[in-house]
Amino acid sequence: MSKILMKGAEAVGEAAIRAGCISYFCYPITPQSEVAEYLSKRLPEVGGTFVQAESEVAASQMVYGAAGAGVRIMTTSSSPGISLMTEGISYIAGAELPAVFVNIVRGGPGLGGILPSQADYFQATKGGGHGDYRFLAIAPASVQEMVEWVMRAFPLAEKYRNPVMVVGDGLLAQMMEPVDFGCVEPTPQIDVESWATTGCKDRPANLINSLFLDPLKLEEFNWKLKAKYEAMEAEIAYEEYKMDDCEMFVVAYGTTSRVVRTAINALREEGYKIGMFRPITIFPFPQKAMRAYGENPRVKSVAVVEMSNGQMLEDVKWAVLEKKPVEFFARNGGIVPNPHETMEFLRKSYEKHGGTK
Amino acid sequence: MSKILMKGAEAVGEAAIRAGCISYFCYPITPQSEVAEYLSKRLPEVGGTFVQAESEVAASQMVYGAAGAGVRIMTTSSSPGISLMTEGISYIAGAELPAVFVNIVRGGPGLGGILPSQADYFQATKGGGHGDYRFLAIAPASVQEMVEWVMRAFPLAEKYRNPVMVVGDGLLAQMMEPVDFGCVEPTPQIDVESWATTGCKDRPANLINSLFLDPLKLEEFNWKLKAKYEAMEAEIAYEEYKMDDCEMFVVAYGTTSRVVRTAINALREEGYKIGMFRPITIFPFPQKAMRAYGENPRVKSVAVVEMSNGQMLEDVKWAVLEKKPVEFFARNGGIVPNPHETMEFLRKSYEKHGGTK
Amino acid sequence: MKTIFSRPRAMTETITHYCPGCTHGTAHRLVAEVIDELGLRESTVGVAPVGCSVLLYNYMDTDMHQAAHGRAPAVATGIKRTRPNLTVYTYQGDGDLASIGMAEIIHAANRGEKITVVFINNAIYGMTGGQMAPTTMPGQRTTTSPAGRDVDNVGYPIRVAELLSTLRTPSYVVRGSLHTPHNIIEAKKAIRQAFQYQVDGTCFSFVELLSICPTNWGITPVKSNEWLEKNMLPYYPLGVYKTPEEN
Amino acid sequence: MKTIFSRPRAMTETITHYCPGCTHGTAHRLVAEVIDELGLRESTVGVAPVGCSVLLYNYMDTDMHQAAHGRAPAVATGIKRTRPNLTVYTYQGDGDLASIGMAEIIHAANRGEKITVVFINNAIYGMTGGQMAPTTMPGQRTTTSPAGRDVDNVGYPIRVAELLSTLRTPSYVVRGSLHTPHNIIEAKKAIRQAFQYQVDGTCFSFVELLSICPTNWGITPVKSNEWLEKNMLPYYPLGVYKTPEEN
Amino acid sequence: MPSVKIDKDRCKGCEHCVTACPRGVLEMSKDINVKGYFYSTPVNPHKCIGCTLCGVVCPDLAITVSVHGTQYKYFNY
Amino acid sequence: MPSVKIDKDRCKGCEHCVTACPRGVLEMSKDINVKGYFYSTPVNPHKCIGCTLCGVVCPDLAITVSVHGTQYKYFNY
Amino acid sequence: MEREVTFAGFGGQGVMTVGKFLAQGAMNKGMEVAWVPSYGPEMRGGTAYCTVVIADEPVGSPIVRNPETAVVMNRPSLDKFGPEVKPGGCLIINSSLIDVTTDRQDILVVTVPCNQISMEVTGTGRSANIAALGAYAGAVPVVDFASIEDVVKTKFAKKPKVLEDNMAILQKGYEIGRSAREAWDAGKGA
Amino acid sequence: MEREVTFAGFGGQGVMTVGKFLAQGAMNKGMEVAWVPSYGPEMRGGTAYCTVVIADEPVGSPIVRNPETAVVMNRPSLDKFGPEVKPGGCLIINSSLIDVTTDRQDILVVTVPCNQISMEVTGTGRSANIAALGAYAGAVPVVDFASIEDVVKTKFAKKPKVLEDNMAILQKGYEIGRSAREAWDAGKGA
Ligand SMILES: Cc1ncc(C[n+]2csc(CCOP(=O)(O)OP(=O)(O)O)c2C)c(N)n1
Ligand SMILES: Cc1ncc(C[n+]2csc(CCOP(=O)(O)OP(=O)(O)O)c2C)c(N)n1
Ligand code: SF4
Ligand code: SF4
Ligand code: SF4
Ligand code: SF4
Ligand code: SF4
Ligand code: SF4
Ligand SMILES: [Mg+2]
Ligand SMILES: [Mg+2]
Repeated sequence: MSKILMKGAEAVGEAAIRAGCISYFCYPITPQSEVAEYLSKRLPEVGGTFVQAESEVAASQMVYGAAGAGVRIMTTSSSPGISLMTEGISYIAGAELPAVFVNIVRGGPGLGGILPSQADYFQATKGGGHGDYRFLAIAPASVQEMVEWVMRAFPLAEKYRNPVMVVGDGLLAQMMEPVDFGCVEPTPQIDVESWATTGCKDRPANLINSLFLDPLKLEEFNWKLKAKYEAMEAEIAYEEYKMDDCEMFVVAYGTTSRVVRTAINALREEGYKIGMFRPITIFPFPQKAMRAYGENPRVKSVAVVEMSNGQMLEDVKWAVLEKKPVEFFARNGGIVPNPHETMEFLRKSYEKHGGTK
Repeated sequence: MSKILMKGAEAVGEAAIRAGCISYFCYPITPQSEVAEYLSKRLPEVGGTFVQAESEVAASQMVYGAAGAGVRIMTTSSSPGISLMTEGISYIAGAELPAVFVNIVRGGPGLGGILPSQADYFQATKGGGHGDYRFLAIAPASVQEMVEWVMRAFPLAEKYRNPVMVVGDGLLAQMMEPVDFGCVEPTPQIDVESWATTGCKDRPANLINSLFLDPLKLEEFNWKLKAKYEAMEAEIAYEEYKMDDCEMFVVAYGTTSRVVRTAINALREEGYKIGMFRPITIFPFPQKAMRAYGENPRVKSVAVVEMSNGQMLEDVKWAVLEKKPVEFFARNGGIVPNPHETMEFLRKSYEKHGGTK
Repeated sequence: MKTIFSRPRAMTETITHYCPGCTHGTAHRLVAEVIDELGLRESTVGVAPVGCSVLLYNYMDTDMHQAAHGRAPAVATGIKRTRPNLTVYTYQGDGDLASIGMAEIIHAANRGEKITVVFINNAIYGMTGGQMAPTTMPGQRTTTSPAGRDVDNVGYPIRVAELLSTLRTPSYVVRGSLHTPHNIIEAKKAIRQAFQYQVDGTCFSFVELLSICPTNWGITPVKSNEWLEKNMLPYYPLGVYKTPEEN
Repeated sequence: MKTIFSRPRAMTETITHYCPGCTHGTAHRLVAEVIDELGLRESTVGVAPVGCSVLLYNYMDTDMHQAAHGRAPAVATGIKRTRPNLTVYTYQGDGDLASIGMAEIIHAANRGEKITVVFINNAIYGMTGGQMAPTTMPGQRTTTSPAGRDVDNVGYPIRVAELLSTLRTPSYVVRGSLHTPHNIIEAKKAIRQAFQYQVDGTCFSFVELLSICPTNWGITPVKSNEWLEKNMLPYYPLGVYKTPEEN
Repeated sequence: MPSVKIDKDRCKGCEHCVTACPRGVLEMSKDINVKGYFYSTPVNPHKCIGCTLCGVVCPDLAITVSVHGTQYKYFNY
Repeated sequence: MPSVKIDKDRCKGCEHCVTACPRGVLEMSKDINVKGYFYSTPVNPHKCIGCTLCGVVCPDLAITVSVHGTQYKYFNY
Repeated sequence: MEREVTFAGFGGQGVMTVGKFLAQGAMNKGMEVAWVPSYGPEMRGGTAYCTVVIADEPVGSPIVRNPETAVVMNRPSLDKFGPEVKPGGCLIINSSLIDVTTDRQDILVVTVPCNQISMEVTGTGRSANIAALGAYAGAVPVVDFASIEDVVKTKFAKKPKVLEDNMAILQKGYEIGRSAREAWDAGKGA
Repeated sequence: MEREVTFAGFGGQGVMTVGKFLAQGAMNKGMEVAWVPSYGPEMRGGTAYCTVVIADEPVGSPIVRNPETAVVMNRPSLDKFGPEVKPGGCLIINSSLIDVTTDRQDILVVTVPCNQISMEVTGTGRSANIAALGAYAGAVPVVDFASIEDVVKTKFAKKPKVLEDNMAILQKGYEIGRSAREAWDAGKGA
């Protein structure tokens, strides 16, 4: 397969189509309106459905309807828009429907800014909306990975009959990189006839619903959900980068992991034994694997680099049970840390905790 | 002060008035519409403002406007309604405005049910909306405490210029208990002239805003917020119940803490040395104090009782660094655990980890 | 013996949870009868709102989708756009449709979604215990307008049929009532016409039905019919407000 | 030397971020002039939307409140209801007001909030780069209607002034335009009347202003004026749609 | 000959049918049904003309109308 | 006598004023200003009748109109 | 000390109200109380019930699986709550609407023709709930009867006729309850 | 190997486009690339820029504080990016619109009258960006010039006249860049 140079946002749109999702509901918001712009042109070409909704609230409910009708469906938005979708996402989880959400995170809170950020980590990993629901939250780090994970998100959503969220940021959505759409095999859609609203011909009527009048039934349903969310641990994905001999490891995901990688490469030349543990699924969080590294006596310290006030930081602290000091470096509000300042931070942290060279 | 027998939801309304909040915007939702019903009658009597908004989205934005105008303001809702307010709450936090939110949590996800639940713990403590914001989240356990914390919530919101959320559930809102409104002294409102939209007579114009064009400014603002949220640790509140000699302690908040208290009382008579650590502020979480108990060699195990799939459980595990086994018991979907089953769970957990009698 | 009136096929036998006399049940039956008559039971998806009729799905023997409060038109859009061969209708109360769901109903109508909306206007929030709705009558007492709806403070009731009929996009907009046999018969005709337009792919169709809520109005069902006639009818005139042919 | 035309007091000196010729600047000035003329600068709160005019607060020398996308009328309600002595207005684009904010504008109007709404209809989402708005003209190309707005698929443009004027609650609803000096002069009169109604405590007031977006329309400012006249004016007739006296 | 049948345990006693019947066929019983409602019952069954208006107004699907022989259709419904 | 003044660095070169002026007073300069725009400039200042229409259409507060002596008011604005 | 009573019936029978009266009476006597309603979907047309917990220290769990007493005003309530009464407890049955009883021997069963009592005094069954409250006060003397009487007096202070009727109904219920309790205690004593 | 170039100018000068052309050219030669635009509020009326990172292994951080090369098309861009060029790097200045230069001695400075070149060929300044791209390709030969030519050919394949003009402009820029590089290298060699 030959590579195409493509903007992240457009690649997300194309990836959905390649994955067999030819329906898309959205509301424009920077820095990802290009997904909508791209699909408004492309979907009619493939006989698909493009609707610009009146709001993110409505877009999420259109997704709810389409997911209930058993078609592959995606919406994309950015931080404030995702907040408006939280009720809808809770309903979709509560009705056990597959749907793909993409959040291109921007600086917050409130109107904030439109530049890259990772400040929606809590929202993506702890729910955002009401009730006991969770979803696979996946954080790619390049346009290529974004394509791959969007394509994988559909079968994953169907496997668990649950929303899946791909979490990016303005950098990943706005930059162009070469992409190869061929490297993920599209999967056929699961059979939906047993539960979707396709018309009750030759079968009993189906119902899409999240209401339970009987609290015992709702409780039972919640235990079922819990088991499902625990089963999602099978999907835990992470990358280990130069972890073999590291005396300090950095935890970073998405865009910051690229910066950390560059920094580590440079620091390795200076003799610093630093590795990177990059969560790819940020929910479920790769707690077990990370804990093992945290318990490794060779490792003297842990560092977290994030574009937020320290959200993943909490998961890391829990994961390593604070058995090693956890240092933290962040840029926020739309600023991507640059390799220089990252290196400086890493050097300091490394030396502070007695790393050898 | 003599006591009045009052329904929790109505007591919340009266508490707001006693605290000097005579403006209220809302949208009805079970199990807390009685706050609105009560205030629609009471507020006109005290010259206040009652508006039933078209939705929770609008209600939260009316709160945003009123808070910006520098008046004491409250809204109340329940789970799905709070999800619809997350964008608004993020804006209010981003504009640094004081406002009081009450969430009477019901079973979820989706439409779920209307019976008591604690499944919005994550939403209340990790944000819900987008961006790096946090707020004081307070979980009273009786109608009296609900009154007290609603009254204290206003000065706290003003102290930090930040939303404060009081988290209850259908039981606390629907039950009647004796209340004494006199036990919290109303505080005068802070001076708002320097920032509120009161008309720019004899002063430069004020601006309520959360947009930052310059990412460096937004970053600086985020650091400021971070410092503020850290300062809120001064407000950490929790109750220790029979912790002095305990070999196991139970962590429970709100309604479940009442059940646990009853269970402990009964078990103490059977010789079980069980105590309860009850977080009153669920954000900030009383991590330090709990950790100290977790490290106490006398304590052999920890138990968590929650009406959710284990949300606070995660905070507890982190708090005690899993140094002691953490047992978990929950009812969900609207069911309040009864003392019998709670006792059974506690007995088992206690014995499993070698508690002495 | 030939049965000339009985339960329509598109309904289940389940006894509804509605209060005695509540015309939600009547409206359900009319919709089901139309679905039967047009032969649509096996290709219909009903979208239930949040409101007293939230359990509509228990009573209809068709595929059903329960929506979030106010968002049924968006949910229906999601279904109809992705499965255009289905017949999709929403069934919504006045709090649901005219308050929280105002943006969704206007935009679904304006986009010309080929769906049918059955709108039950009972001038109150039934399910949550009788709070004021956008459609509550001037002076009407509700739990959140204890002194009666004060139009100087909260404005006049919203007339949704009139509002939607001003949109330029072709549609079928009609208002009927459920308080007398005659009106019920007329209402059914309107519902049938509405579904027919959808089946023909013509346009968005909207049927508002004036309805009673004896429980929250605090009077008997029979008195409720009278109250509706006296108070609601003059403010909410019945009739066809818009047809797609007009355009 | 006497100055007969210059910057109004209620505006700051800050140079706007608008594209050359964008009539947002003109509308700002008209509002500021009216505020000056009615002596309201020190008792006014402006509510800025999300849209190109999000930075309105930098240009107005009055207290300002930046609202969430589409929710300015709710924010204004919160301010006005709790501080009724202030003059509160919102300034909103067509994406903001007519798409995501549809429920809020209808309900604020219907409750009869004593606020003023200045509505800039430029038939497009300016700020986010030219996506289709509910007000986009039939056939108009935008970044999300690359083949031109297809009314069969997404419906006709929404005429907000007409829509609001059908509500029963008394209000002042008018549509003007900013594409010629004459129209600008008329627009200002309308804005003044709107504020006057608010100051008098009479009613909700709403001024729609047809406006240009040369950048996203892809033509020069002068050509944009012509395009507006030719394409928008016939569909969006100017005039007073409703006055409180009518009722 | 038309005949009206009321499923007494579905009836909620709203009296819509009693009011609707043009022939005074129906009245409310003095007994209550399983749900505790006074239910509607045909007290003058012979008067029934099979117009089905009682069924049309019944919100609870409690009414069935049947006929022997041909039946005049009173309205298009 | 009326006189029109254009703050060239506020001007964004939209030409609204040029089109609006009934007297052909204004034209676009051949130079650019600090922001890189060709700005409007009074090429026939003596023709100005002080109608202020240029100011009315200018979105950027770039125009000031002044007079010596009395000035006929062309419209209520 | 912690005593619980559940009042149950169908919506409109006023079980919530008498529960509140009892709670108020107990509170006025300086006791700790909690009144917990059933709420939820079953409200519409279905059964309604409330539980009153009376204690001498702050009420812990207000969620009671086995109340000491149940007052059942209709048949579904008897079916639901009859079996749940704590052994040694008390079950008060509105015999006007419930034509069966329980076969439980381990509790005091009081049958009270509540609607009939109300009917006799007022001509309608509307105050049946007050009769039930009276019966409870007689059979399970947790709260001073005078204190309950005071509550009723306060609540109906503005309607003298209604007050008078209700006081009479309350009294009648009370008598039935008290004599049942006395007989039971005597029986046990025997 | 990792090489970075920032193209900067005001909106409409086509700096984004030539950045893409370069990235495409590099990709076609099998190199790893990332094209990163500025986006955000400054877009409206303000300056725009993009950075292209070209490397032989996957691009790590695409956020570059000090690019190897900056191509500045207007004065504000010179002010912003001139000082940031890495020592030893290269700065390409559109002398048609920028009448000053830099005093940095540690970098190769190439002044190219981009608008003028475009004007000479097409009669408008619209293809000034192509001249700048050519100059970059000449002065900083990271990507084969032929590969860049190919991209331009593909992009304008449907408009022969435009293609022809652009190829000429590209060539002129390239010449200027190349001879500047040669002179600089010679100077260093000396
Ligand atoms: C987001 C959200 N807000 C509020 C509610 C609570 N709620 C449920 S139904 C309802 C109003 C129902 O009134 P209406 O739509 O008129 O239906 P009716 O019951 O009268 O038929 C409300 C406010 C909810 N479930 N979800
Ligand atoms: C909740 C939310 N959704 C979407 C956006 C993105 N957004 C910003 S402005 C805008 C539309 C602006 O268009 P309009 O209101 O017509 O104003 P104009 O720029 O044309 O003046 C959108 C969709 C946002 N900021 N917040
Ligand atoms: S509350 Fe009103 S709308 Fe709801 S079921 Fe009862 S009568 Fe019908
Ligand atoms: S994009 Fe359009 S609306 Fe926005 S400033 Fe430019 S011309 Fe004005
Ligand atoms: S069918 Fe007609 S006549 Fe017969 S009982 Fe019914 S309403 Fe009366
Ligand atoms: S209309 Fe139906 S429910 Fe009502 S009384 Fe008659 S049979 Fe019973
Ligand atoms: S004041 Fe009138 S005549 Fe003078 S320049 Fe301006 S528009 Fe022309
Ligand atoms: S109208 Fe104003 S900005 Fe436009 S050209 Fe004239 S002076 Fe310049
Ligand atoms: Mg209703
Ligand atoms: Mg616009």
